[in-house]
Amino acid sequence: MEQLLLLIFLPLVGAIITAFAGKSAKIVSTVFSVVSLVLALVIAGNFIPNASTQFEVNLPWIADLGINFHAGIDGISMLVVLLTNLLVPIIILSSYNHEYKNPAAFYALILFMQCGLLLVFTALDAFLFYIGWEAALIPIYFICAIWGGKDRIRINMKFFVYTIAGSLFMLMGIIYLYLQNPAHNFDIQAFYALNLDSAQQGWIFWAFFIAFAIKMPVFPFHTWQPDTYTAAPTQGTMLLSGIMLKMGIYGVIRWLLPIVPAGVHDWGQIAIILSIIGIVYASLIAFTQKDAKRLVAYSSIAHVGLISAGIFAFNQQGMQGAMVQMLSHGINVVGLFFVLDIIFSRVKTNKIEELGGIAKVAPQLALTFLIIVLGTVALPGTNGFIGEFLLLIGVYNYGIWAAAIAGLTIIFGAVYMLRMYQNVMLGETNSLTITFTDIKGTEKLVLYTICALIIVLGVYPKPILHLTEASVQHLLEQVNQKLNTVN
Amino acid sequence: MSTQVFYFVATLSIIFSLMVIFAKNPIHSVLYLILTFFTFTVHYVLLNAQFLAVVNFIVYMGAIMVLFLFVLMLLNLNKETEPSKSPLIKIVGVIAGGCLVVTLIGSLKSASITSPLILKNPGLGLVENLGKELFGPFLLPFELSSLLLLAAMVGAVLLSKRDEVEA
Amino acid sequence: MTIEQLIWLVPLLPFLGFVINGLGRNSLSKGLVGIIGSGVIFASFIISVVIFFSLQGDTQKSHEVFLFDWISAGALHIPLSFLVDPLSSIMLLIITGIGFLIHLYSTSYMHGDAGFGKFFSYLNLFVFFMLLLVLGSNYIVMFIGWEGVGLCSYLLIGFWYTNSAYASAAKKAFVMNRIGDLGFLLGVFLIFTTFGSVEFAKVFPQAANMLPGNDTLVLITILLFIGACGKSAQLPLFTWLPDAMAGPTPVSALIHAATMVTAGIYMIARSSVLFDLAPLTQHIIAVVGAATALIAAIIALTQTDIKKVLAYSTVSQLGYMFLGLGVGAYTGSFFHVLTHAFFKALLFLGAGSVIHAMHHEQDMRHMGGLRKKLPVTFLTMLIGTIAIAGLPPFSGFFSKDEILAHAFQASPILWGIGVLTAFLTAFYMFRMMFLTFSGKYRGTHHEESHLHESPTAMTFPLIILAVLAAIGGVINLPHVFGGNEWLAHWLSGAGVAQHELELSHSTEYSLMGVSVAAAVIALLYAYTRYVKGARVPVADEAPRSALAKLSYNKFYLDEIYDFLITKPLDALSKFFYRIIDNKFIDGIVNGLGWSTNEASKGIRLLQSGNVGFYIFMMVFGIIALLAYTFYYI
Amino acid sequence: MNIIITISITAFIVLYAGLFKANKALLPLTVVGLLTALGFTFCAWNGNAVHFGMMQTDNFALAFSGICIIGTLLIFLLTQNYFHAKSDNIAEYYTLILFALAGMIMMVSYKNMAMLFVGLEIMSVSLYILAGIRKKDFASNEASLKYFLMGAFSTGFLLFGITLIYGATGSFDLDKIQAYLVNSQTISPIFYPGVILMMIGLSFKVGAAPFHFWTPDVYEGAPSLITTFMSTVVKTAGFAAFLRLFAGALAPLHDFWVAPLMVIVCLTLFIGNVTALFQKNFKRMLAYSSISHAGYLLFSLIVLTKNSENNVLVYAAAYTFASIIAFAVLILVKQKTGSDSFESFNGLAKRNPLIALCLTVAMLSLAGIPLTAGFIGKYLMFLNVMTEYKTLLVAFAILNALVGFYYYFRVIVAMWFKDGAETELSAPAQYKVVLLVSVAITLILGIYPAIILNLI
Amino acid sequence: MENLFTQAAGVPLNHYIYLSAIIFSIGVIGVLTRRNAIVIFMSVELMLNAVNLLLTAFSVHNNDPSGQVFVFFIMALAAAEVAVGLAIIVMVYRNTKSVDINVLNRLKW
Repeated sequence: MEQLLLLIFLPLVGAIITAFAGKSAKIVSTVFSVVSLVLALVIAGNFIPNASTQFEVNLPWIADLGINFHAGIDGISMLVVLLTNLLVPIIILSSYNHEYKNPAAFYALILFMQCGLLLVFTALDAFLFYIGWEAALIPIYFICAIWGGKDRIRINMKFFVYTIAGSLFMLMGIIYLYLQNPAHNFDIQAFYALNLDSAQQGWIFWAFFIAFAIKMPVFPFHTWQPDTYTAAPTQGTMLLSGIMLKMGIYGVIRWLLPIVPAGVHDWGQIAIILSIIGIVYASLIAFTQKDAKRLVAYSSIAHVGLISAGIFAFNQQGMQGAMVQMLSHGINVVGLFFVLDIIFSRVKTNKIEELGGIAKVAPQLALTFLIIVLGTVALPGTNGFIGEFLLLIGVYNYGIWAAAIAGLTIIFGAVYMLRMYQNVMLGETNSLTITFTDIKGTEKLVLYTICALIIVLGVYPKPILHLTEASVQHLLEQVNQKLNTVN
Repeated sequence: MSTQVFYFVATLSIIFSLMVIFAKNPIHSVLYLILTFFTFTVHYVLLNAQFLAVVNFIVYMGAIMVLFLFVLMLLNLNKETEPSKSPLIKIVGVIAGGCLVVTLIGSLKSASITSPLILKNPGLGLVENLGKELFGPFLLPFELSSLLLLAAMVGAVLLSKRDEVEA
Repeated sequence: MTIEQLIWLVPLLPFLGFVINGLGRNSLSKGLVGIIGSGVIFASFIISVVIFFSLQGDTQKSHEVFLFDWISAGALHIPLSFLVDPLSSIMLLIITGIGFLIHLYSTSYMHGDAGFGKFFSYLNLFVFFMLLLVLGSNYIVMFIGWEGVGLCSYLLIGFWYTNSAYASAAKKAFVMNRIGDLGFLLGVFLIFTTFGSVEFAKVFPQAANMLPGNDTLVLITILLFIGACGKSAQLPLFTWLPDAMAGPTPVSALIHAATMVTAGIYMIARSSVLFDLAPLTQHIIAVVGAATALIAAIIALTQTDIKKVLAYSTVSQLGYMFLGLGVGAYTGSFFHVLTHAFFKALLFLGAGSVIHAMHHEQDMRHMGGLRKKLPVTFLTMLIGTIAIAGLPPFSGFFSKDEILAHAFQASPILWGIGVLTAFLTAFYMFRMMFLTFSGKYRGTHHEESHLHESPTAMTFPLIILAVLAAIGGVINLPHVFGGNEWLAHWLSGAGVAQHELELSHSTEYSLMGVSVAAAVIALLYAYTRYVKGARVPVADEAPRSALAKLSYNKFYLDEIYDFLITKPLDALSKFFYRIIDNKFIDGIVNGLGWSTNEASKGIRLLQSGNVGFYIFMMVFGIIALLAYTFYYI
Repeated sequence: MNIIITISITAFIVLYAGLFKANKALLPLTVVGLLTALGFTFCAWNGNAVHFGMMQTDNFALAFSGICIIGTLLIFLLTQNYFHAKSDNIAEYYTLILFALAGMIMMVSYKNMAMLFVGLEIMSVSLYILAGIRKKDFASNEASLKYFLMGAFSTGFLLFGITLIYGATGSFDLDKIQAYLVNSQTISPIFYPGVILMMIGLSFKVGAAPFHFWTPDVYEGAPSLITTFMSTVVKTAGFAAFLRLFAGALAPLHDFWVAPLMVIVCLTLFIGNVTALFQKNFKRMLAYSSISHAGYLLFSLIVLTKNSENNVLVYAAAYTFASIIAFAVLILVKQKTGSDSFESFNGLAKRNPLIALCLTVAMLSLAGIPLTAGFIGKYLMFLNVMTEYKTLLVAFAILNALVGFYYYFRVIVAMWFKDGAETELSAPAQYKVVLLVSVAITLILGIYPAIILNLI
Repeated sequence: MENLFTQAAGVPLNHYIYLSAIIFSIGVIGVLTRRNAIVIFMSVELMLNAVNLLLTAFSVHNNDPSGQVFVFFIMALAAAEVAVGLAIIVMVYRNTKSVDINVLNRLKW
């Protein structure tokens, strides 16, 4: 129990200390994030991979409103917690070649956000979940809006209002559930046990789904995303795409499926259709993007679409695939954005057409970038394959046409990713890239770590699958059981 | 007899009050207002609220209206200096007011308290009665209304005084 | 040492080679890289030979070797395990054997290249994935290899990545392969949902009990065939293969002739149980194969790039193999895979030798008369040409005729196409030979003085391959020639059962006669045209007859694809991005903001600053509320 | 009772201190007086005493009195040098503010309409004057006159309402009115318009649409400190009065007055938020935002639960402290730059990060972001309405809250993301105290609201 | 003055209500149609007086003196308001040389 509290609040402590650390904020935040990672690994080590919730904490918080500080970790949580605590140090390290003005605030906000994210991923109380949900949003808003690029103010405002719009409707849904709950509290188990009719479940489904869909984002709620990713500072983009996006996915798994199975049963079709449209649509758009960051942003929409489709397909393969893919996508997309950041920091552009020939002058960057690209296009032997493969099987079990259309992602992904790789890295150097220097120092460390993770997870994904298997299975059984009693 | 008096005075009240708002010259308005208030005093007398009648006469007609007149004179507004609003606004204003009358009366109409007003206690409006009430249950607001008057006094002085500090 | 103990070494060694060469690409000397790169493959070859022979002496023909659990989710369990049986063992030999020769060849061919270490590591990696492909005991492990070789193909085609045309060719290859891969993957999913497993050992026995023509099986096999189309360059997905010639020539020999492109045939042969039960699919395969063979052959007629001719020839031969598969000649096709591996690798390496000598000039219009300068190359290539032309007794004759015989049994039309293709094949191959080696040298004088025969490291593999191409036919010598069809027997141990040939010997003889006659006529025609007539193909811009134009421009297939697929998709992409995404969806989102803003602009005007107006509004409010009261009472 | 007496006496003392030119002593005297009053508030806790049948100091009254007194105290701390620049009659201003406070105490604890009326008028008359204290300033004049004219006008309606209720029930006493509603078989038809007219009168005081028109103009025109007072403490008191009548005495008629109230709430939310969106002036934006908050506050009347009153308390507290921060910073910025437009906030984060941080917290609280008091307030309001599943209303409120984010974040954007003058902006110590105390309260209420949830 | 009218007419209470409502509305119309701040203020006084009259009538009807006491409070208020209001008007006049409310539209939007 102490471990979990420590896990959640260590980043917060780190954030506060970092805020006053002045020039050494970079180091302080690195230390804290690494310690958090170690702590997460220790917890993962002590974690018994079964369906039970472990390290549970249940403290009264706002008793009059039935709100408790109730948190715990099961397999699914463990995975995202690991992802968060793994990516935050990587993201912080990736900022080492930047000199942000006012670094104390920058790093403090990152750690603050980490705390919010961990709250989201461990909360077993809907109110706590909501608090974490918003608490993660504020820092990223500031990170993006203070240190972002062109037109950042308008873009981030849109992002902020858009996402919070979704979450407010979710809050409405949460309140509804709370009122329906005879015990008048926000406990997740109590929510699971509710007996709502299918009309009620339908409403709750939409209230929650829109919040999650905006966060992920699922077509057609995605238009904030490319702009935001493009305008945000790279570390912000990494946080957004690497971790924050998983909040939506996690939310669906933890808060949508088990609470309103009948709603999912009735409306999940639409969710799948939207997800699949999103896959093809975003992939197609990625074809002709001129800005590499924007291209990756659209690719992210496509990938998330597949994850979402896999979840709503609602079977073991799809679910497990979503688990692996959450991790994989987090790692890969952070890698992609980091490479683009390295390029941008050297030549001040991410325009695909202006680049080229970098492989010739920076072979190590080219190699790591290639591995990351391959991971993204789901080549067997990389982490991306495990996830996409399982997801596609999951979708396939739902419907062969769904899988055939969703499967286009493996073709389209190759098209736009390789196009980008070719135009950026291959060909002859031009006046811009001729002076390009290869990666060094922390850049190397980060990229090699990412590449190692990509390959290791691709070759031996079993630990991850094992970690979540029992929880996923439990979830499926629970939902199916509930679904049977409703019908 | 008093019934007819009431209707007569009521008509006068309405006519005078209309004159108040339609008189072009503000001075005339004030004078009509005084007349209106006089008719109100008559109403109070008809209702056997003698004390109020007196107070109304003294406070309103005496003090307040004189103050109005005084200010008008002070500001030299005794001419028809007021640029009148456009006829349209006036008409709309009258219509709006008419609607208000209609709705107000409409919503009150169903009250159907048609029973004649009967003075159950003829001494009701006498000073003695009112004094008991005022210094009994209503002592607290009465005392506290001193704050109101004091605040008004301080404020009036403050506002009309010329300040040196302000540039 | 049992097979189980040895087998994992076969892929591991190339992998080690990849790792060592990859990490040491900048530090190791070229000699060492070459030795490691070739040595690991040779070691693998030796082990493969050992395995092959121990399998031959073994009563148990198939061995499954479990390594570790890879993916498991719900009912889906995918172990990383190998299957050693006659089919895979013979593939091992081809891959490691020819692979070794080509590695050896490359040590010399690529010696001058700055990316020498990288090249060898890629090549090793390719061998590793190819071995994984053939060794996998289930479709998913096969798929790892399947995609892995695609990756290596991508890397090696784009080996000289500074040339953007080459890089584009690499991308094209990868993407077209991926199109097929999606089909493959969907097929695998369907297998999983139908049979509950993706293990060969579990799928095939179940499938064998199903009725022929079962819809599911038809669908599965069609999807798998789509996969094979991509990898093995069949219509409509073959256009990547000619472009793939952008890679170094040894790559073309190894990947795009001998091994990777035959993965599709291997896969269908492996799944022959399924295909046998899906006659509809078989018809489709036969038709697609025949069409591919013919079209590619027609295109090859007018090509002037020596490697392009070989590339189209490869496509055409692959078409042959699919024709064979389609008519049930699994062994025949596989036999052709073998012989084709020999002679096409030989031809490519020979072409490489020519190109090497010509300092990377590939246009045959600038060649000619090289016979004397490159005698070994000429001789070995001639053997290869004869083999591919199907002249007895060289290997190509036997494998080709086995396919043709089966085709005739299935449909005389298919056979006719086959023979026509054989005729064209013989013609363009000899055209190539004559243009390259006979007549006068057509290049500059300066170049001529530098012409020389290639070093031993390059000629040695040529000689070995030439020998194989010449005598390789013996391994499946048909009964009509007194053979015992060893290969067919051997493969039946792996469950690959060829349809019985029910033709009389006399029919077989006459069929062979026709095809041999066709080849000879083609040879003579080519001779009169290019040796006697000393014709040289016209320049690119020169006017051509309509048919020649069609052939020369590859039936405008690239242009058609560009017009039908690439351009519309790009247009769609731009439409989605600019109109739907930016204008419509984002327009709605922004429009909400905008309209709120506009509403704000308008509504704030209510606050006119005029007390009179304020009071008006208040009075309206009051009237409304009172009216409500009026109605409420 | 003691509270009013203390405040009144403080007012007199301050007035006399002014006569003797003891300007330095004014603030300490006031603070002492208010702290004493606050002490009495604590002492009277749970006493539920009734004074002369006119005033009831139940916990509701005391809690709101407490907030009003604390708010006034903080505002007094902001007066440092504020009036000195404007007039030499500082004592009078102190006195007027204290009078207004006394009026508000009456408003939050009245048990008889007469008390409500007198309290309301003491407060209003004081405010009419305070709004106009910058005598040479046109805006101030205009604000004062507008406020006065419209205030007097609305008082007429309030009185008409009181009269009608009196006519129906024969009493001004809240208990008797409630008893009348509960006991009598038929309710006199003149009672209904009475209720509506009272609602109109009180809506005017709290600035609910369509009776809100005075708010932006007066808030903008009045001196910032007075605006602070009006938009925080005064508003809170207004709501307490509203609540005392409608959630108390008139609760049995809920079915009748909830429909017009709902219309008022929706109009208020919509007009407040949407109009605020386009403002260029921070102060005026705050005025519109105060209108929109009035809309949220009225939520508690739409569904009457046992928590309605407490919800208003929480919301009002959150709103009051956040607004005080906002106005305090506004005063500082205006003193420095002479402008209260959004542009004058540009780059504030660089000029003084502490102030910028405080203002950010305030804006987040006003916008209702979790971990600030504003969120808890909004949450309670939504929860309150959701208990009867008025989801459409909540959805409408959510849409309005979204609009709210835009304009609250504009100042955040200006402070943090835009470059402005590089001059340092220093804050006097008293301002710092006020800011930090308010921020602390805002955050504490946001993170651990349990301390205030069951106050009433 | 005692028992001036012992039976307080026989006027129905309704008519008092109507009369007050009408006078009140006339006051409102005055506020709506006039621009002179002082006249507007006078119209407001008219409204207050209408209320006073009604209160007295109810007081008599209910036989309860508290209504008339309330009138007393209203008068006190009126006095206070007049003092403050006229002071404000004078102050405004000093600055703008006008009591026209339409001049006061500096604060808007």
